[in-house]
Amino acid sequence: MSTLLEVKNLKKHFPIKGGFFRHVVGQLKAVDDVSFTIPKGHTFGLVGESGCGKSTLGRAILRLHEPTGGEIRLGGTDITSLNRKELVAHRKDMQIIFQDPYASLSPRRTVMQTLLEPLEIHRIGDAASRKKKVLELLDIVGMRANVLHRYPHEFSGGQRQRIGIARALTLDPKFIVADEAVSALDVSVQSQVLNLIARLQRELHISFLFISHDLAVVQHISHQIGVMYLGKLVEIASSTDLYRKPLHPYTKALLSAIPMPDPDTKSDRTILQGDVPSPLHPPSGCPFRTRCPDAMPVCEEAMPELKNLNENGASHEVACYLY
Amino acid sequence: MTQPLLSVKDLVIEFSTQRGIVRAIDGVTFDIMPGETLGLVGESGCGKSVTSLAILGLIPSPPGRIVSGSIKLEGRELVGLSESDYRHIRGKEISMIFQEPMTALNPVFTIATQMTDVLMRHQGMTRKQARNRAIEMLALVGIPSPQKRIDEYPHQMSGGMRQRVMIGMALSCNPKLLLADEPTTALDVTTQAQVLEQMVKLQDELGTSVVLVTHDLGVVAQSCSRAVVMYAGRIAEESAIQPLFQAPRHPYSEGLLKSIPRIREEKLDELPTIPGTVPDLLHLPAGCRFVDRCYKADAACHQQEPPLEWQNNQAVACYHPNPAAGSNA
Amino acid sequence: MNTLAEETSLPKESESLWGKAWYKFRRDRTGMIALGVVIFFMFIALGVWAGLWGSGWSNVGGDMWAGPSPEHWLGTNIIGQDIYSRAIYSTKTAFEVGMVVAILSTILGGILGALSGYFTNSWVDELILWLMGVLDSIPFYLFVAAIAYALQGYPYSMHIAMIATFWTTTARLVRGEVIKLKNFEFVEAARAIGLPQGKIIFRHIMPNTFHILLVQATIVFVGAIKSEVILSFLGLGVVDGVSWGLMIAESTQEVQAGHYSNFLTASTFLFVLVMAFNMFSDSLQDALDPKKVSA
Amino acid sequence: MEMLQYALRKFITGIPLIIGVTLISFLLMVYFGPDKTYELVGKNATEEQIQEIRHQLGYDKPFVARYLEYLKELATFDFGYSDSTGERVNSILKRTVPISLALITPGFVLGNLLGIALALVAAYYRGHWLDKLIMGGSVVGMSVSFLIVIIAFQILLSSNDGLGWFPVRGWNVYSFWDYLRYITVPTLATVFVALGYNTRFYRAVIVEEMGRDHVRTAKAFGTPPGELLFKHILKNAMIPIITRIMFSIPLVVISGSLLVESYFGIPGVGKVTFDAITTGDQPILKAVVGITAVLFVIVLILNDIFYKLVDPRVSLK
Repeated sequence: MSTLLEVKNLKKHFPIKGGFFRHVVGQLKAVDDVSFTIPKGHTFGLVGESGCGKSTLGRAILRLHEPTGGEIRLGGTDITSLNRKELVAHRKDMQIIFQDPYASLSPRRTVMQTLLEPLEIHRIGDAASRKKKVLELLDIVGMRANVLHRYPHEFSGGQRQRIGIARALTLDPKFIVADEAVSALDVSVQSQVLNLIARLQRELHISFLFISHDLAVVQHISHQIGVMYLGKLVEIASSTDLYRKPLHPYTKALLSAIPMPDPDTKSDRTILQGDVPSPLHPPSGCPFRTRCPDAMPVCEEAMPELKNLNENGASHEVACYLY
Repeated sequence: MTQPLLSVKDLVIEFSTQRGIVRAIDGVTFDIMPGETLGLVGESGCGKSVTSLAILGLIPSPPGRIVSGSIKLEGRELVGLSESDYRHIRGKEISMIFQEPMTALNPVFTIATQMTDVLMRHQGMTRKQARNRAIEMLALVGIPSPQKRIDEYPHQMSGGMRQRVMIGMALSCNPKLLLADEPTTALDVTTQAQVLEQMVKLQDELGTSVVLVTHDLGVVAQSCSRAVVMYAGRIAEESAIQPLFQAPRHPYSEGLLKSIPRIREEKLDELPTIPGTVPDLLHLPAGCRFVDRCYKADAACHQQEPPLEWQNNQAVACYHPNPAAGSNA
Repeated sequence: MNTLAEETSLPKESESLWGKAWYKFRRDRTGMIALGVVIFFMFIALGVWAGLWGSGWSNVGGDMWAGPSPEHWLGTNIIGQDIYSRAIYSTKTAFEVGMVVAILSTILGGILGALSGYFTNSWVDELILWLMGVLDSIPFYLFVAAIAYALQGYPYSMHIAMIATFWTTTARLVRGEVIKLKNFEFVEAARAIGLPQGKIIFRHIMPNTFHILLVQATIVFVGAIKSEVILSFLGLGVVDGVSWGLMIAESTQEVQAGHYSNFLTASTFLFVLVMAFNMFSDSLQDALDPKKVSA
Repeated sequence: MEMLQYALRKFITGIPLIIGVTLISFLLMVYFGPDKTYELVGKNATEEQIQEIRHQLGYDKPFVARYLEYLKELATFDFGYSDSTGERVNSILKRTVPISLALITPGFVLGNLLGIALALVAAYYRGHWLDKLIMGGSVVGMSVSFLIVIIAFQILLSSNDGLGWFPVRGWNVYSFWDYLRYITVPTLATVFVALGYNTRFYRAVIVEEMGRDHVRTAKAFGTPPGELLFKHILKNAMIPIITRIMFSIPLVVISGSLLVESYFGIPGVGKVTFDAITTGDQPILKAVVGITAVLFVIVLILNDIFYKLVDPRVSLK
């Protein structure tokens, strides 16, 4: 199984301005030293609560936000070192699907215009072959050709999300970031779109970075899952391992906080106390220690390293002093 | 049999829009018993929020209008009540908490001002008494050092804290009924768990009835004793929680339950789905409004809307319902 | 590979947001009547421009201060010119001023506003914001006078002054909208497919500000006509030809002598056009409001 | 202390604005403006005489030096002497500004207060005939030219053909009664014109505030309509309302008074400015432009401080 995406020590810091002359007084570490890999044709799920930096991470990998440091390799190419022109050429390989089906399509452009644009920019094919491609894509995402000359406002949320997916597929990417791609949809539509994404991944062998706050959705669709807290990855495991034996106290808390759609499993939940600390003033050491039921004095001192606890078989990495 | 606290009967609500008159609620009937938590579940546009706003007389009018039906609180008719009479019910007998904790509180007044105003108005307290009671309520909903935090402005608190303040404020006058409109939807999972737990605990202590409006079946399963499933402005199914989750009788409830992704050990390749999308209320199909998406639909379903029929405390509006839990049919 | 073709119930005709807005506008009776009045005035202006009528505005034909008569429908002014012809001719002047100022200041405001909104927190934004602040802080009449000095009697100094000051409001509105729009995901999507910045701004962002530009252009049009009147009265406005403002300026002496025709005629023309334009602008705004259109 | 530091920082950031305003005005009015040499020299002046005058006027100095001199004048608040009357500019301002303030203030205050009151009524009865009446009236108010209103009010209220109750023009104020007689017609005209725009703007602001979530919350807790409008809605609406009022002050003082004063022949700063425009009296124009720019920066600072007072979310840091 070959690696498609390799992220090494990725950092994205935003400067904070303040003081008399509005100079830079600090850094908001939205993504801080994150490393993981995604094999070809796999889905890597990224889960975490709002403000944990998961969306910033997704955008930094695509260089929609310029990373502050670290390395991103996609199929052997170092994305971080590309200049503007090279980057444009490489955009073919990596695409993104967004959360808000109402904001992700240009309101005054038809479906046709939206889907043709990537092909025109990258000068792929001629008019006839482009049109053919667009029709093919519509078929793949489950829409009919009669939608070509329609405007986004004429569709429902689920339909818009399908168009958004079709746009991401126009350039035959190897890698797609799905940022909360089903969060804004109703349950019945959400399952349709999840199935579509799963099928694309299986049949077109596209690798996905699937970002969501909903652990159940992530667990359903991903091969591997990374759990993020305040800009740091605290656990990476296969989706079955994460369910069977979650290791990090935060992962455990997340799992037990999900309200199960089953009245008989009224779990005796471990409910976390307090709120996520502000990313402007993160705690020293392990960022989770302020809410952690197992916090020890050593947790204040330094962020624990991610270490692999599964010697044989799929790796299971966790960043916690308990292990 | 005990009298229901609130009973909604044949409620019809319409909104006039650019494109025509939309019937957002079309003949909704249900009761709320004292002390129970009723879940009002459904996808967007099913009319669950409109129903809860209607109970408090807060349907914006125009464009909204209660066309017919009745809402009775302990036998007293609320539909057609004058604004000034309604004011004595709002916040005192029936309270409401909203989805967005970030915007539901007034940004320019302190928590103290907002809470004491309600208490002074409804309980005739002095400002000092009201302040003490407000601090008590904040402590009750789990806000640390309430004496200090009561003088803060909403923007100084986190989303979870603000939602606790809302709950405290809503329960401060000992209302008989609490309407909670997606109270945890805007919160993170861990915060959601905290707030839900707090709400359930308080409700047990105070004996308040709760209507929990939500799209999240997990939340319903964990906190309600009974649920009403709504679809496109009508009730599809009404049932106690256990049978609803074990053996949903309406194909819509069934589909909804199956299509939620769950934490599982074994991965599914495909989630079961309900095909299609929620219909536009202006262009409903003839007959049953779920007919286009239903795997059981036949000619009868296209003819006429199925009525809500009761069988052993479980009601379903379907010509071909699934067998009830425990029955052998 | 797909099996799940979605049944989509779409209306027969595809409809753009413009189509929807026009549909909505057509049903607004006040707006349609106002538009009718505006078109009528425009027709008068075009007629003057084509030489069909109003050409006798400068002829000194009759007695001074003559009352209404078959030759002079609305009487004559102090030097015996036909008030009716002068008012008709002034319609052209008003449209000239209004159109020139509205179109140019809208283009300027649209482009500069879009640039400053897209490049927030950069020197481009700082510079444009500074320029807007400066232009808004110079008293309007003084600015007009200053331009008139600098251009030494150039007949269009009033137009230039108005364009130079009126674009700022449009630019501020567009800037705000662009700041909102550029955080929309469709802009990120455009970046993700590798679209260059220029195309993102002009193809994806700008078209979504056209409703603001259109409404703003009507507001500027009205503002320009009204300013022209006051500037002409103060002697800073129209130099060649005649305008409602010049007619009112003339009439200030006449009204003291009890001759109201010049004043009333110019005032009525001005009021009816401005009122119709204001109402048209309101209805346009309602029809174009994206919040209401998508509802 | 925090406030003072804030104001100081704001003032420093306002300096580019002052420089911009003065630079552009200076460039247009003085540098490219009319050459005064030939008005001042006598007939058949010799070349030396002309040079002498040009030297006195500073025309022989480079642009930067002349502009810096202007900035120095602004900083020391000493603008020299009027070209046309020879009076000190400062004493002209000292004489005329109070007249303008006395003339313009009542109309300004009344126009805004009435505007807010009408806007509240219209917003409260939104969609009702009363709302439609008020909004219809405001469109009419917006559509009548200020000039026409002034002339019409003068004909109706002051002239002999009309009621003849008030003086037609001038400013012979020796008592409070005189004051009232002289300001009534200008004030009515100002209010009439400002009301249309103000009512419309304020109504839009209030209607927007009425749609906020927290207003619905207040309603859901039984807040009576009066308290809702005057406490919950108005306090939030004050932020855009104050901004509008503050920023119209510098414009009203100069531009607003200019037309009224020149039409009614009232010797305020507007009239002085107008006369300076027609005669090309540069020292006066330079003073007026410079002071307006400084006024704008002060308004900018005051506005932010007001924000802080009304909205607890705004921090001065």
